[in-house]
Amino acid sequence: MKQFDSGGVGIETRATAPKGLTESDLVRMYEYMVLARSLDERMWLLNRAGQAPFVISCQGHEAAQVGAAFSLQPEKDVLVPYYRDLGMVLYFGLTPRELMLSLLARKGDPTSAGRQMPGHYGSRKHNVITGSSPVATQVLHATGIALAAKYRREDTVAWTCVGEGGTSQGDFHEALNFASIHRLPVVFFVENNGYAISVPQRKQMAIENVADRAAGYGMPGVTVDGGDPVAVYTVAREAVDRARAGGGPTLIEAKVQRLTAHSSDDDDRTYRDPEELKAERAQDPIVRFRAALMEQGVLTEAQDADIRARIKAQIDDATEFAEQAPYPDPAELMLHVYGS
Amino acid sequence: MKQFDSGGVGIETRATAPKGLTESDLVRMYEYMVLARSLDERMWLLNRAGQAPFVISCQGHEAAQVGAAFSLQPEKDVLVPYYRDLGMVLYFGLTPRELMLSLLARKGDPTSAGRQMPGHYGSRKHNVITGSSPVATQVLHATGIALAAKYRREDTVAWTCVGEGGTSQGDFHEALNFASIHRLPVVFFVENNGYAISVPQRKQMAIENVADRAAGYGMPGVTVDGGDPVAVYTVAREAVDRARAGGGPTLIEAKVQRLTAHSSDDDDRTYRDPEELKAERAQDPIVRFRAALMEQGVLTEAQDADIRARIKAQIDDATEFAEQAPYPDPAELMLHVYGS
Amino acid sequence: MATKLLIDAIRDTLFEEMRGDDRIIVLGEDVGKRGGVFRVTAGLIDEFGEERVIDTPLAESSIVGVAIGAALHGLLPVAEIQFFDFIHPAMDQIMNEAAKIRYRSGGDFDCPIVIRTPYGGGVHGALYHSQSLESAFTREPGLKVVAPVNPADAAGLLRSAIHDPDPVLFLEHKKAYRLIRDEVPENGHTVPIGKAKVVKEGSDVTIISYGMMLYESLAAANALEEKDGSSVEVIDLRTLRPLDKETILASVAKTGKVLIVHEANKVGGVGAEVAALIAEEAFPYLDGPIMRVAGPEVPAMPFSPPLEQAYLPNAEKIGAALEQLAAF
Amino acid sequence: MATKLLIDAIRDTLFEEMRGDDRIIVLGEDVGKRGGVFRVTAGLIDEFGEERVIDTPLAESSIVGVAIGAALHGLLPVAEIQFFDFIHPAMDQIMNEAAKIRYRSGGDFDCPIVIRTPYGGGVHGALYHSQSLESAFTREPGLKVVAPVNPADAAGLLRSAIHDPDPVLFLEHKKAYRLIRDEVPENGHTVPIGKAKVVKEGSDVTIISYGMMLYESLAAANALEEKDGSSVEVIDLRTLRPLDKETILASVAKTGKVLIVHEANKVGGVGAEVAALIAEEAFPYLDGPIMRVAGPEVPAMPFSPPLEQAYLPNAEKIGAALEQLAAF
Ligand SMILES: Cc1ncc(C[n+]2csc(CCOP(=O)(O)OP(=O)(O)O)c2C)c(N)n1
Ligand SMILES: Cc1ncc(C[n+]2csc(CCOP(=O)(O)OP(=O)(O)O)c2C)c(N)n1
Ligand SMILES: [Mg+2]
Ligand SMILES: [Mg+2]
Repeated sequence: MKQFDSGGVGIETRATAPKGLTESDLVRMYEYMVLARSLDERMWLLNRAGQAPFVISCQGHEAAQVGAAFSLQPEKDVLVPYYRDLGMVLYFGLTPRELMLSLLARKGDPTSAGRQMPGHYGSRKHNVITGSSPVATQVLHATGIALAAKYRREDTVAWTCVGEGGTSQGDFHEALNFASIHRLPVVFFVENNGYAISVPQRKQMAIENVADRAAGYGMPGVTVDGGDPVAVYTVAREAVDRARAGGGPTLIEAKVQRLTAHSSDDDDRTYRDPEELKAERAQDPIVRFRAALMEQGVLTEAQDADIRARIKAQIDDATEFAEQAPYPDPAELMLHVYGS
Repeated sequence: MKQFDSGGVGIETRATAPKGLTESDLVRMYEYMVLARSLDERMWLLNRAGQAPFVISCQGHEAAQVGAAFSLQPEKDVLVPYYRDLGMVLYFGLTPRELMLSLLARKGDPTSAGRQMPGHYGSRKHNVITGSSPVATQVLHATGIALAAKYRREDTVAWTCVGEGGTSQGDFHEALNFASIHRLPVVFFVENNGYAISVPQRKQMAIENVADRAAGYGMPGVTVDGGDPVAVYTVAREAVDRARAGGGPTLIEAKVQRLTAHSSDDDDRTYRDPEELKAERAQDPIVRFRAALMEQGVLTEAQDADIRARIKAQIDDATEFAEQAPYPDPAELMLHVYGS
Repeated sequence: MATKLLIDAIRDTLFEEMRGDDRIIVLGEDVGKRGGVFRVTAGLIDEFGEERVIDTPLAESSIVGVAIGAALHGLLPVAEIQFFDFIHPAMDQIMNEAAKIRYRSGGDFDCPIVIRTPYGGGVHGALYHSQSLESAFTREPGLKVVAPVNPADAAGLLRSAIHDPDPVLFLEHKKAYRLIRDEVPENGHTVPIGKAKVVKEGSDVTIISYGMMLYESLAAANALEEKDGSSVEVIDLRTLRPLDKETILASVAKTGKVLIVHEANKVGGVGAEVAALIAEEAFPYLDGPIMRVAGPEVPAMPFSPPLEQAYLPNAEKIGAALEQLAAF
Repeated sequence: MATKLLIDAIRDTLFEEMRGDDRIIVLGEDVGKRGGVFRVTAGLIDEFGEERVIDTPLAESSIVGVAIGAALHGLLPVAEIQFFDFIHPAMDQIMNEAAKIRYRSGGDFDCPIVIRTPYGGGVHGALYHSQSLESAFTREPGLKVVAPVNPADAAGLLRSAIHDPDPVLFLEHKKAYRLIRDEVPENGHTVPIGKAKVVKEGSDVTIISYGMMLYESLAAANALEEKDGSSVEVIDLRTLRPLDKETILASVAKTGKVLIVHEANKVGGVGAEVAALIAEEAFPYLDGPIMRVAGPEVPAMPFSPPLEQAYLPNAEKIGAALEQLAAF
């Protein structure tokens, strides 16, 4: 165990493997986190170079996402993500090449055929459900998926993610209520980064923890340090196990940091104190987890360098692949409006 | 104090006057309850006689409504009711004549000029806000009214009512959240009769008390016996005082009974056990309050007979008045679409 | 062939299809023991149980949103919105989700849901239980919208809708439920989505209508024919999106005169698109203005009987328009 | 007269009106310190404070619902919906509440709110940041809908909208914000709701448009005039409900030929009603079909540049339609 110092507040990042995780799983977790971060950073570079009109980031959310993803079984569970969930969709099998095709809106983009902005993940093959931009609509879809899974006597858990801002929407309320009435196998995962674009949490709700809403629906609610992938894994695993066992839904809130502006269209200097951002950066979950893994002897500098080199190569390949891909043919515009 | 026996469950109905209420207020409360009930019963008679196409009832909710109404100051507070709130709107000043005009959709109906179904109360003069049929939209209006009142430094409290069924709507969630963030002077009053038409509470939510949702918004929540007007008055008065003092919103849930079918269009025999209805009838709030008042010596048989005679005369008058009123002229159809 | 009321044709079809395919579930407010406020789903819960016939909380966005999710996971949900007037809270789920799932995923996902809902007035339903909002939906690519009023069409179109791979809004005129009775073929007959029906052939003028106004149109057509021997063709659109261009344009080519009739407000109604289509694609055949008889420009139908009557188009108003048109 | 960008004309008008009337408040997502994602409300919070410039939670139904309540209690709220695409969750509050409050109360209550929202595409906004949903609203009696694209019109119509006693949906084309610059009169000038503007007079054919397509229409008109000397009249509707019948019909009476152009999907678009109106009330003047150039029948505008381009109507497509029309 390591005490991580983030400006006075002692935050713990565990690197010991809990139920169901081996030490090599911890390293895999770390790899997914670095992959997500590195891919995201490359996307910003492409954006700043004028090649990608839009990027929306996972930076600061990686530990929460990857910790959560490890509690799921991508071959049978269903992920209903939101736009920051790069870390989760990578774990579910979307490849850097596929994601770069999506970023650059090229032909063959499996998430939307170049129709949606980047960050609108979806892939039937990978059990990742197509998403839209209006926030929080997806939580109802996850609920419906869980309803169908339960009805079909499947062993499936539906996992859905939403920002704390999205919890203000009526759909969030309706989904939790419906899921709890029917004790559905669904987990609601709130990635609370304290902002909805520029609106700070205190203007979004009069409570400190979104998870406190769970009681009002008759389901368990947990708030977890979203900078600690193992802590997130632990509560996620408990929720997933409960859902699979017929125990119904859980609301999990992971406290995370948004380390970038809201998106490449945003400039957060008008509304975010640079000091605050600095403090958030000091809690970078990747730095934290890396330090913890090293402290525990689970990861060495050499291994880390190796991982990063492999990931860099993968991302270089993906970038090149996507840059060389053609745009969709204009005639594709009219396809897939109706199925019959 | 009297222990009221309702088939085994001991329910208390107080007839001693708490803060701000005199004994004659208690009698006035009783009068409003009887007036609401009697008017409602007459409306059903007119419906069964084919004169009124639609009735929706307050029966079983009277104690909750009148108890709550007494905590308000109709000359400056604003009522944003729902369709069962006959008891509340009478207290705010809508007269039996006006309400009969509305029931029979006659010219001069002040609530809607004959345009809406009965039960869609509204009167600027009486500080009762116009309502629609879609449930729970009004809770947002009350929130907005409270926002304006606070902004204008008024001493006004907005009071809004909704059924427990309506609390499933997204608008309910959004309203409570907004009101709490801004600590607005608004009270959310849930009249929980256990049914949304035919859907029992257990199919509407996985919790027992709607008031338990308050914590998720950072506001106080209270569940009260809605069959006891004094109990309701007491918690209502506390909430209203807090709102007026700048302490923000409160969620109050009054447990009430629906003693009729959902409306005159409904037949509840398909979904409601006659035994259950019998048990509910045994808790008739008017019977309870009458017994308590008599026990306490606040009301005598003679007084009661007198009250009922006066009310009957008032309702006879209102019925006759409305029956003799003409229908609106067809040309009125095109009025009041736009104001300019 | 059995003769059935519209409501029974719909209910029977639900029973038959649910028996044949256990992917079909029904969800909505009061659809269980109450059998729906109009009793369209009466008895379903007894045969199919609470898992397939779900009384939902009072929240339309969740009814549609959950249906979408269930469809994404292999079911064929038939959602009920208790009154068309109350569909607005579900607008986002219908327009931004259901209608766009196929397109936004490049065909990777689809959304085979049916949303059934009673619409229309003339039953003292007042402003919020009488609305005809179909044109709010027919503007949306990705959605299909049907409004059969004849029992056989309703049965056939409901069957098509349930098995259609796209979201279908299925509109049921509430006044027609227990008023319109007709023969309904057995054995799972279907009516294709997207096909109008010429319910009465004629050569002088075409009336295009749907819903209860079809019957007012027929009455007006017959009255005119009796009066002056004019020959009036009457078309029941049945499907409001996609419009059956072929049938519409063929009729206009034949008669050269068009009257469109619906109960919904006139401005921006389905009739606007029908008129625009004709004005664009059949102009050379037109012998007179394209007229519309429709609801007046007030927010909805009032409660008071004289106001409700004043709102509703009827055979008389249609007849007057026909005569005006004949004068061209 | 100062020359201003559309976005500045709107912002300046908000400042001016808020200074003059403290009943005006602004509420919406990110309207405070962020000044809105497009910066339309930038600086307002500094001058007017958090009580008058309210950053709301991310919930559109509450934005409109709270605005309605505030209006019912004496304020003049200007609500912002961050993108038109995200207005659907507020549909019920807009359609069943705001638009019907006056009517349902027999005139006892009114609802003087403005709902501002950026719409339209061509900015890589993809399916959910490019929508043109105006016809979902123009069908609703009780609502007013304006879509000025010229800075002076925007300032004048915003002023009218804020002081209008009815709910007004105020549409701002997001591509025009920093593209369209023009002179804006000072001193609180207003433009009346319900009046179209003939932006270019002509005698052979009428183009009726609004929003960014107005400029494509003008370009096409000028190109045709240069090419063959045709004289094209171009009308900017500015207000989409109520339509300015007078201006529309007068122009058709003059030219006899009509092309309607908008970015929104064609079927059931605003153009359908304009066409239907003309086909009904100006038929004797028509010398050719009423044509429409509009967005294709796909759910919305895709992200990928070639697909976005393929979606958007432009001067070339408009020119082709003009030539087709000229051939009649
Ligand atoms: C219904 C809707 N309204 C507005 C927006 C615009 N918008 C996109 S993201 C966002 C903020 C989301 O905040 P949060 O849910 O906390 O997620 P975060 O971006 O912080 O991860 C907003 C307002 C939207 N996408 N959908
Ligand atoms: C948005 C909406 N959906 C459906 C309805 C139809 N409806 C009217 S009342 C009602 C039940 C309301 O139950 P509850 O809120 O508990 O109030 P109660 O009638 O029990 O007092 C329903 C479903 C409606 N009016 N509005
Ligand atoms: Mg956030
Ligand atoms: Mg109830």
